[in-house]
Amino acid sequence: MDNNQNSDLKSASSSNGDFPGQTYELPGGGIIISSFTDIVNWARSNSLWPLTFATSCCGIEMMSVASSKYDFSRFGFEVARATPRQADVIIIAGTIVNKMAPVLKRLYDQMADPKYVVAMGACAISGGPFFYNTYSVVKGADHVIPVDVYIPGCPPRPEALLHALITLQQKIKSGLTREQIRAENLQP
Amino acid sequence: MTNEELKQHITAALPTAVFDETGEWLNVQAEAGAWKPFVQWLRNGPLNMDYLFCLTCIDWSATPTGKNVLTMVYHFTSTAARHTIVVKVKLDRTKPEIETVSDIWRTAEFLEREVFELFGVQFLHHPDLRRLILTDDFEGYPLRKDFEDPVNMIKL
Amino acid sequence: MFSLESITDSIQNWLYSTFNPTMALILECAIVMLLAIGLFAILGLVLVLMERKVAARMQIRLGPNRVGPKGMFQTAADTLKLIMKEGLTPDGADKFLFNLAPFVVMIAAMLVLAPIAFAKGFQIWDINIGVLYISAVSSVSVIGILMAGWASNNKYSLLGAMRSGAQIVSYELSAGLSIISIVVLSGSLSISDIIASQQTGWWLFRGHIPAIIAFVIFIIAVTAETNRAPFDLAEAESELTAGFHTEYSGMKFALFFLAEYINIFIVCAIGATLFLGGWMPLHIGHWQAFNHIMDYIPSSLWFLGKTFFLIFLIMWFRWTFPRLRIDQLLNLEWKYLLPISMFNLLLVTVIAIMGWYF
Amino acid sequence: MYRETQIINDSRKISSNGEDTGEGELVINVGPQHPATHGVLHLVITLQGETIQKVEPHLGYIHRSIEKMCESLSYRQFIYVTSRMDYLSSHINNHGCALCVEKGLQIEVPPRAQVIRVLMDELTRIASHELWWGAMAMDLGAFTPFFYAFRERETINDIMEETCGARLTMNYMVPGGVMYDIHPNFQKRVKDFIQLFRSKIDEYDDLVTGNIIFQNRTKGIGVLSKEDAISYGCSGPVARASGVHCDIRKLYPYEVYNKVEFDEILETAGDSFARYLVRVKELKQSVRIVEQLIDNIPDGDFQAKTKAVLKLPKGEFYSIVETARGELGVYIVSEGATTPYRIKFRSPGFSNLSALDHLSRGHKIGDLMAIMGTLDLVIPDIDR
Repeated sequence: MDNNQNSDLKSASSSNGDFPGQTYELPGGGIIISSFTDIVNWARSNSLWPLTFATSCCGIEMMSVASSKYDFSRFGFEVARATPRQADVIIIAGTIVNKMAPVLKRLYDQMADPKYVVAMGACAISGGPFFYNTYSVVKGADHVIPVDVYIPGCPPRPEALLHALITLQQKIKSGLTREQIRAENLQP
Repeated sequence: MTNEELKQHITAALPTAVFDETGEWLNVQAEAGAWKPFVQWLRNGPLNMDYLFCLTCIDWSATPTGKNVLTMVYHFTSTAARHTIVVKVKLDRTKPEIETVSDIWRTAEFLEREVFELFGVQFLHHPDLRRLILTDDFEGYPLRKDFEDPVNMIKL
Repeated sequence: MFSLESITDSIQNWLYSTFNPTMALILECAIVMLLAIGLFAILGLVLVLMERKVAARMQIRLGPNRVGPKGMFQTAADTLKLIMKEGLTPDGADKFLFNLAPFVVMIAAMLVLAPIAFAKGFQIWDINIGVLYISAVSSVSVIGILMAGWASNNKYSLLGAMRSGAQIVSYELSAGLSIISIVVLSGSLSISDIIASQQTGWWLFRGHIPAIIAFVIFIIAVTAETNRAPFDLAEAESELTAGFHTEYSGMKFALFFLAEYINIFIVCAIGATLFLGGWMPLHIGHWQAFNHIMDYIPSSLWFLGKTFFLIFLIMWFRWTFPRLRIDQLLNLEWKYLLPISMFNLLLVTVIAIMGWYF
Repeated sequence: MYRETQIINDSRKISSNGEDTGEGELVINVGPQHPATHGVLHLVITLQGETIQKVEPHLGYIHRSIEKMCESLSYRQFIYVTSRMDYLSSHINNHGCALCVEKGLQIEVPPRAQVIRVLMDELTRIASHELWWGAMAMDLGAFTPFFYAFRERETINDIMEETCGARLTMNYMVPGGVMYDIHPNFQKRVKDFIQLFRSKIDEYDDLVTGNIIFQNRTKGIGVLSKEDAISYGCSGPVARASGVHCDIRKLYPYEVYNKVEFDEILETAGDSFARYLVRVKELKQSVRIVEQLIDNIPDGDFQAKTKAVLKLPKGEFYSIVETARGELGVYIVSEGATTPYRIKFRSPGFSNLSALDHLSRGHKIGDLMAIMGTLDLVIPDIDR
């Protein structure tokens, strides 16, 4: 990988380096993407199987994305697996409450690597309309599990969820999801 | 039946009942003492109140008058005769206790568990008075006015 | 008629001429194994994509069309992702059985491939008890499913495995009986003889009423045997999350996923061979000109066309019918399909003896 | 500032008292994350082989403390939290709250707003029954009806989006009327939808209702007698399937329901198929109501004049509306301040769920899915 390849990758990672939460300092340079991981990233991004996990109203918008009008099966997502073992991406559609947080954490642990998380809706980002004066709502799903893509909206439009999934695909292809950065051992 | 007839029937069964007709339906003030026979009479008596559609509790401690009062509110209606009454029972806030009605109306079983959890009202002879909604290790009764949870509750 | 026999014979002669016999035999087996695995890989990709496109067509949506031209590489991406995924083994699971189960199911699917005639003269192993071999080996896969259900130490998979055990064992009866009715008509167990006996017309048309009854029972029983809706109680999505393969992930799940589709191809191939004359072109009795035209279409196309038509039929069932309950499923087999297929067998033998078929 | 550590490290400690009890008995968790629960309902089921001995629901996995929160929201703000409670009949929930506030302040809602409100309620009811119909068929294993149901639902969503601005949680009802007037081509689009929808209902009948497997899976399953329905406090289609007269639009008609002519669907069998039939026939009734109203929407203003800050007088007010799931009661106790002193939402799903254990005893797991499908549970509506 010659140098300019690194530079635009570094610029690529710094451009959307606005990871929510703690940013990860890359020791000495960008990410080394060899051709094999390219193919694997292409495969992983094009076959993201969501877990059927919807807690409240955003779940209905997720269903309408699965239906014929917005149809995320065009991108190959429609194989929604009910067990966390075979799912790749967990779309947190709805509010996470204190009683549900350990369940969500256990589901996340049960999922096989590489796994990604999409926080859909204002409730999953920050507790949404239930931020003030609620004793039982977790104010944002990233208190429980690391999140890759956030979708604002209450509930977000189906196009917003499609846009988020495409963003997740690009992140996987460019190797910038939290999972990939933590997993790949980065040579300088 | 009009309110008048309801009032006569109820005073016949519960002489100590206090009535209040300001709201939409006839409000009946009863005590926790003679509660069970009164409720059984409501169900099997001439009023035939077979549909308990709302059972809840109000904590009056934030108001100047009701310093130590927790009121149980029961909304009854009869599907046959279509009349509705609201029965209120004042409970002492430090040790709220009342007989359960879940053996007469099966819907009360879940409603009473919810009130037990959120207000701390003890329902005597309830089949299984356990937590239904909150997490197992939740301390305090959240819907009481004096409930404080500095960790979770972000004040507006 | 254009036949692949010439190619296979020339390869065989070349092998035996250049190597000593044992070495040639080993090489031959290696070639056949490579061809079989290659067939499975391609079949897996094609059938999964076909299922998703057929499902999309019936559900008024588009189906995968973004990965590669018109979605062709979708299943390639899925398989590569599944290979690269972490294969979890739950700590409470019985490690040995847990890891063995997918391979047992896969091997059972591969074994049944041997006697099937893909084209004229293109058969791996033409044994004279082909049909008996098929029905015997096809019941091995239920052992793999029970192993998976038991080993993954999960209540859902145990329930799923028990259900699928009861289901497959009972549906093999009516499947076997409907196969026997064709064997009675054609008089021989070996696949090539059955196909040869359909020279003047397929058994479905020549055997008129009993053959049609046998065909319908065969399709129902075979849909149940491969755990496909409306009998998919083993991995009932809404009841048992994912049935017996709840705990499997990564490559092990890919094997189960692939084995299910290979099983569909295999049972449809058997159905096409027995009832629709395998690679035999459509001949109608004594219309020489018509038969001659039909012969120009290569025999492998005939075989694949019939098999994929039956596969489409089975996929059609999945997206139209709701699921049966476990006791309704077993009632259907023991109280309805079994008596009918037994009576049908009687009918077929009478017709075979009296010679009332075309 | 947050008990993060407590949550992360005790992820093992989930209140699962799922240990096996008697001999031969199997206790399984139809857990918080399950395709058939359509949300986060946690059922602990005790099984003897495949037949169910006991079903014990554990709630609270989506308890967002709405009643505590509403005590600090003003009378205009708390209405829109309710559309997050039963998100499939969000219009009707907001309508119930607006009615209660109007009853407190004795506001007279102009006739045009009344008709628009009833139109929106009935369209939401159709959309909610659509989604229920698709999800129910999917629970029983038929995947295709789900997509046909969503085709109609999307048309209604487009109509709603054009007028109210949102697809699912339309914050359109205001104490005193509706937020703004209907969109100019609202009437035309609703009429086109009615045209299209009439032919579609017959298509639904022969796709699912007429299907012999579906009938075998639902007939005689989960029978609820009339006395039990009343005693369990069931309301809406669940109670009407057992012959209980409980349609609030008929018993205590609000807005223009007394001027509209439609009939209350009643079945007597009380099993899952009866509950299914009640909802499918209700679709036709809702279409009839919309048809009668769409052509004669009276003109006039769409919102009554109300003060900026609403203060309900001291006392208690109770209003009942008929949502797609049953009877929603909004009970406001006010002390004369700008925020309510106490609010109680009588949720239909909560009482319908209490009958689940009684209904599913002795049935198989497959039947439990059929029963839960016909109860049409929306879990945030149960947990509040």
